[in-house]
Amino acid sequence: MLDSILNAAGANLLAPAILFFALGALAGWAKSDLTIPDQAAKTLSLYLMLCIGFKGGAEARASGLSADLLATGALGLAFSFLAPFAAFAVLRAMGGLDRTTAAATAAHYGSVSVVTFAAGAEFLRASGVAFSGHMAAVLALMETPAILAALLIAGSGGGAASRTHRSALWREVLLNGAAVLLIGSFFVGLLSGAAGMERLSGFVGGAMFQGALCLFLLDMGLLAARRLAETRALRPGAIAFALAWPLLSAAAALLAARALGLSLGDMTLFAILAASASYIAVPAAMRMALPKADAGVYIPMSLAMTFPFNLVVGIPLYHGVAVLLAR
Amino acid sequence: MLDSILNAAGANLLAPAILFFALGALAGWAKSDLTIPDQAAKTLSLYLMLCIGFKGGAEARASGLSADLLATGALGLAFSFLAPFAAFAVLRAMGGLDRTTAAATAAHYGSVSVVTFAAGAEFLRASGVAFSGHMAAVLALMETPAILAALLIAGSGGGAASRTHRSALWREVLLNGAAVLLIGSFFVGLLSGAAGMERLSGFVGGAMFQGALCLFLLDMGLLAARRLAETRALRPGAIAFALAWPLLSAAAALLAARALGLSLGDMTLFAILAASASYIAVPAAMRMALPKADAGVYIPMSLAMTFPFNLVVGIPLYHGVAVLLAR
Amino acid sequence: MLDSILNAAGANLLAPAILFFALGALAGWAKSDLTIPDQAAKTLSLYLMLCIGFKGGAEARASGLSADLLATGALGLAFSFLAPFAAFAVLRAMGGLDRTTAAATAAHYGSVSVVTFAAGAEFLRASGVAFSGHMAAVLALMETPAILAALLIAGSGGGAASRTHRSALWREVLLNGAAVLLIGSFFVGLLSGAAGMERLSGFVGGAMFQGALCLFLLDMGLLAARRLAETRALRPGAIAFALAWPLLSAAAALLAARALGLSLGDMTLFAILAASASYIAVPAAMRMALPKADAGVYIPMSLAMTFPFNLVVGIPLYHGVAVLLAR
Amino acid sequence: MDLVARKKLDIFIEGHALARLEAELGRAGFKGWSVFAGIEGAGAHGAWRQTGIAEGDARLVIAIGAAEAADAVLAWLEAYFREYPGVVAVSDVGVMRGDRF
Amino acid sequence: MDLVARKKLDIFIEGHALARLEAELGRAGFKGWSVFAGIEGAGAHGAWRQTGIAEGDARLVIAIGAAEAADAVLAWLEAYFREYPGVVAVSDVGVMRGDRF
Amino acid sequence: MDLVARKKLDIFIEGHALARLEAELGRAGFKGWSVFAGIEGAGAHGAWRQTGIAEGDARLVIAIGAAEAADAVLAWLEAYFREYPGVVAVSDVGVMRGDRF
Ligand SMILES: Nc1ncnc2c1ncn2[C@@H]1O[C@H](COP(=O)(O)O)[C@@H](O)[C@H]1O
Ligand SMILES: Nc1ncnc2c1ncn2[C@@H]1O[C@H](COP(=O)(O)O)[C@@H](O)[C@H]1O
Ligand SMILES: Nc1ncnc2c1ncn2[C@@H]1O[C@H](COP(=O)(O)O)[C@@H](O)[C@H]1O
Ligand code: NA
Ligand code: NA
Ligand code: NA
Repeated sequence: MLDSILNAAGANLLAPAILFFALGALAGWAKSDLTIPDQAAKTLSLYLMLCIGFKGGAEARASGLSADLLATGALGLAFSFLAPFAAFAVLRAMGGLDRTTAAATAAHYGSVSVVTFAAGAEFLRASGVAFSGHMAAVLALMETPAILAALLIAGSGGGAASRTHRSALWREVLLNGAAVLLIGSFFVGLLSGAAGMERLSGFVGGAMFQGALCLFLLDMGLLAARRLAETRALRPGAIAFALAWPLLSAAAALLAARALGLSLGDMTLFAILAASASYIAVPAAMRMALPKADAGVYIPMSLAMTFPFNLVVGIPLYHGVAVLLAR
Repeated sequence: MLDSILNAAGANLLAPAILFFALGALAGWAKSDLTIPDQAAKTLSLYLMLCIGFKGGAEARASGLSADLLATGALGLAFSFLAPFAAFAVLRAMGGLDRTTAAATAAHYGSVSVVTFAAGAEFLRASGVAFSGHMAAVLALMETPAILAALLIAGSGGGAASRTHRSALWREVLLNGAAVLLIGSFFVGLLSGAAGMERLSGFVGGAMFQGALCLFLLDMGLLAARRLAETRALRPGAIAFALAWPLLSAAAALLAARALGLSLGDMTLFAILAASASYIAVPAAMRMALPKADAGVYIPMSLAMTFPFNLVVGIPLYHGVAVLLAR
Repeated sequence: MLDSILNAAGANLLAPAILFFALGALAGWAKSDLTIPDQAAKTLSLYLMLCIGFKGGAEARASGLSADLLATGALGLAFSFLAPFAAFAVLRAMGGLDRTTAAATAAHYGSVSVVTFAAGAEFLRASGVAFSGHMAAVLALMETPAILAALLIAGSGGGAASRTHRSALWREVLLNGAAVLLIGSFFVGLLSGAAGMERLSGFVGGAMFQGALCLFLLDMGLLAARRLAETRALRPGAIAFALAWPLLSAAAALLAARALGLSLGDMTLFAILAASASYIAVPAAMRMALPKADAGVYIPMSLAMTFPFNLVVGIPLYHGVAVLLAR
Repeated sequence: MDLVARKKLDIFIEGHALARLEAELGRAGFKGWSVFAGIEGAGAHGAWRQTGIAEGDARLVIAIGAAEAADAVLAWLEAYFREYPGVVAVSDVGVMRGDRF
Repeated sequence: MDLVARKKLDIFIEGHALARLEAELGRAGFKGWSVFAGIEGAGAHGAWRQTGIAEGDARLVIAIGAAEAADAVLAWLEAYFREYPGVVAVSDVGVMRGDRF
Repeated sequence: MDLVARKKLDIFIEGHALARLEAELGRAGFKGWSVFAGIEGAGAHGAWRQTGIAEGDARLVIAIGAAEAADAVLAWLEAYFREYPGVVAVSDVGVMRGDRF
């Protein structure tokens, strides 16, 4: 058992996607001028979201939208909304972050990372572990509530946007492109079902999806290394949080998922979602909603520390624990 | 018979490409910040043209360049050149558009839409109806004559570009990128034939083409909804024209195609070409040739009304009528 | 024998990739407004490098990293470093180029062209001739030494960057994106081996790679034609060099490769590398290192003359000679 | 060539505020403006660079108009910049067809 | 630092006219210029936005040169703008190495 | 609106020198700048156009700051331009919150 977990962890390290992330990180660290054109990176991330949503919808159609989805969706919503309160309390207790920056950071950790999810799903696929299509919908549901939580936490204090500039905020929060594309593609998959999947399977899955993930992770590696280098020294507390919170959050998620009776694959994915932190939708919302929060804190934490940690250590670890729990 | 037509129309509505168009339209209407990077959208449209041209050429090579192509090509040229005169007369008769704007609008309706053609071809493929590869060449031939017609119609009146600025115009009209890529790829397909097709079939067709079409239609949906929202109220006449002209034009095309003895698939595609309106090549030419024409009229008409109408209603409808006629 | 060589040369001319290059050249020559968005072109070139590196690494893993790689790699390094001295001597002897421009031009011809290599590899694949995966590593090794040679040649004379601006130069030279991505992907392929290849084969090879090559060559054709048109008259000497040097260089490479006992496919690829000239990495380095060198000389030579010459004439020719030598 | 004196505003602002700024420009009396995308920059709120995914969405808005229109927009910007990153520079330019500004 | 006074033109123009404008700049005596792509804007001819397929191809041409060269280009632009959308703003700048402009 | 007088530099420079220029701007006392990507241009070193692969990487750096800061950067640029292509134009602008420049 332990053997097979360690084997999977080792195989994960040698998966092309992880190696391309490492390549990017190395190149970024060495200050190579390698860069992925920004529109290409944006398009890749849209493509990944479209694929994840569509495949999820088509698979949910195939296996029927069960009570499971409702239960897991509700759990995900609760996690995304409540986690920021806990994260905020911890961040403030550790000291070093002002109220607004702590609230904004907490929002990142309540929300989720699409690419961490994708890497986790590929890990499961490579390990031959099944998971439900509707986990893509859970992913989409968990994007946004954390932002609302952070707004509540920050209140109308110093850091929040004043009334006049709030009008556009709700649209940004509720209709941000990532959430719309994920949920929308899920419904497209649901509606077009097996016939749609037959037409698109070579586009949304297989080598093309894998390859796009590699290219995107190459870019993420570059970005993470550059972000880390540009960062004015982060306090040790922030670093500790970025590495310890995923463990705590995944542990809580695994227990909750176990209590709900989720399958092994779904348990793992839910833990991955809980452990992951946003670096696209939430930063955009925070620039608008909490402009006084320090992006020099939350971006390096989520992008340059938590993201690689989950990718390399977290995914196989959470799965290993899920295997033990699921017995 | 009617049953199978209605079934195909229903299936069309649930095809992923159509659903992604709807998703884009919805997101655009709700003012989501979802956007496809513009260079990605341009690249997608180049890719679609390359595929359509290449596949057409390779298939034409396989089945031999017949008299059919000559006849259909001549018919297409005639349609594209003559339709603007009719459209102009109708637009002027309905009132509300100045001479120059009416001429520019007429050019759009004489020319064709590559993506409507692609969606039509996918519809036929899904319905198991054969069509000729050389219809891609007909598509390319129909891009440009309508522009020349509009220049004749507008004459040297108030709206046309003055002599000094006309030098560059002919190049734009005759060598616009879309036409060059379509015709060029057709010849590449023709010359490289089966050997070339064997190498490229997974690139120009199959899931990859379908997926690119989905992504592009997502963008078209966003664009159409945003265009519609930005539009200063269009006169009812313009709206009526945008929805009724495709029906008239498709009807005329079906009768002509029937008279020429085209196959069922070719009849349908020819009707789709006649019914479709340009929104890439012609607007670019009009900005140069008829700068005083109001782009706030012709863009929303072709992009936000005629395009979705053909996509959702027109394609299955024209095919249904073609089936009846072909009996 | 000769027959089959001529057949392969003929087939090469009708390969889609070559035809798309011709299409681009024609469109560029006719001043069509067809353009590939620049970020798309950059992304395509990154994709091609990733594929070449990865496939090379995975194949090298499959066949074992042999002494062959060491020998061929050493030969490649030597060629890339020494060729510029010879090229410089010839260019100066022919007259017409100042010292700095001659040095910069020599660097281009010592270095290599990734896309010429890709086209050569596709040519071999289509002809059913095997070659070693590690030739991709040789390609990567040959990118950079020529730049160092040119810096030595130019010395601290008038054209070279002054001390203050040199700090950034070494990074640019040693860590240029192309070399990092090629070598990095080679190692990713090497480490992830057969398991990685199984996941990515449909992404790094097959129709998708072919299609990307077509699109990229379309752009190269456009670029070459436009470059040629924008060029102030090149001296006949420069033109002669651009067409004769590849022949000389390929001949020397074939003899050296034969002496080393390389396989037929590897001999051909090595000759192609020697004959090819850089148009991405080296120009970027020269803008920085030898700013007084005339880019209006070296860019048209490598991009608009040597590149098409190798693509259309060189590849089948070098292979033909390799076949004769290998008997 | 008779040129008319107008004010030119170079406004550096984040993308999320663009729609609101444009509405404000219209209200203030500007009859036109143009928007450009930056690729990197630095300021009181730190440095940014447009790489990879959508982190940097800095915009340069160039708006040419009458002095009064410029004043109105500057007042709006003053309040806006109290909360959000950004900078504006005002300069004097000459334009043809002054009635169009 | 001794700076020489020159004129700077900021020309907003559609992409299709770029080649002709550049030819004109050369004829008028400009020794250099730079071109940038806009992403959205508004003016007398309505608003536009560069989204999706190639609808917006607005360009900003910045050209720095002598006053006489600027005058010549302004005359050309005056005629051009009678037919086509676009705007130009002239301002005073100082440059080093004045002989290069 | 009380505006404070500052200098605005429009610097056209190749991409490879960007990092060094930015370091110089910081040293000279500029507290901010913005960078834009050009798509084509011409100058004493010939014409260029950003097409296809990465040939053109011209940048426009806009930096607003105090006159002394501008002088320091101009001195650096003078030496730099002796070796490399590029151009700088200096103009007068007014800014709000003058202490931020
Ligand atoms: N002095 C300046 N010159 C030019 N651009 C500036 C300047 N200061 C700030 N900016 C731009 O405005 C953005 C926001 O400025 P700030 O609020 O100072 O961080 C920066 O990221 C720059 O892109
Ligand atoms: N006042 C202005 N300030 C800045 N840019 C402008 C202005 N007026 C027009 N433009 C730009 O020039 C384009 C054409 O202008 P127009 O001919 O007025 O429609 C617009 O779409 C804007 O991009
Ligand atoms: N007079 C000018 N006005 C605007 N931009 C210029 C001017 N001269 C040069 N440039 C820009 O600076 C780059 C390098 O200039 P140069 O060193 O003169 O070749 C050119 O390619 C242009 O993009
Ligand atoms: Na989370
Ligand atoms: Na039509
Ligand atoms: Na070489």
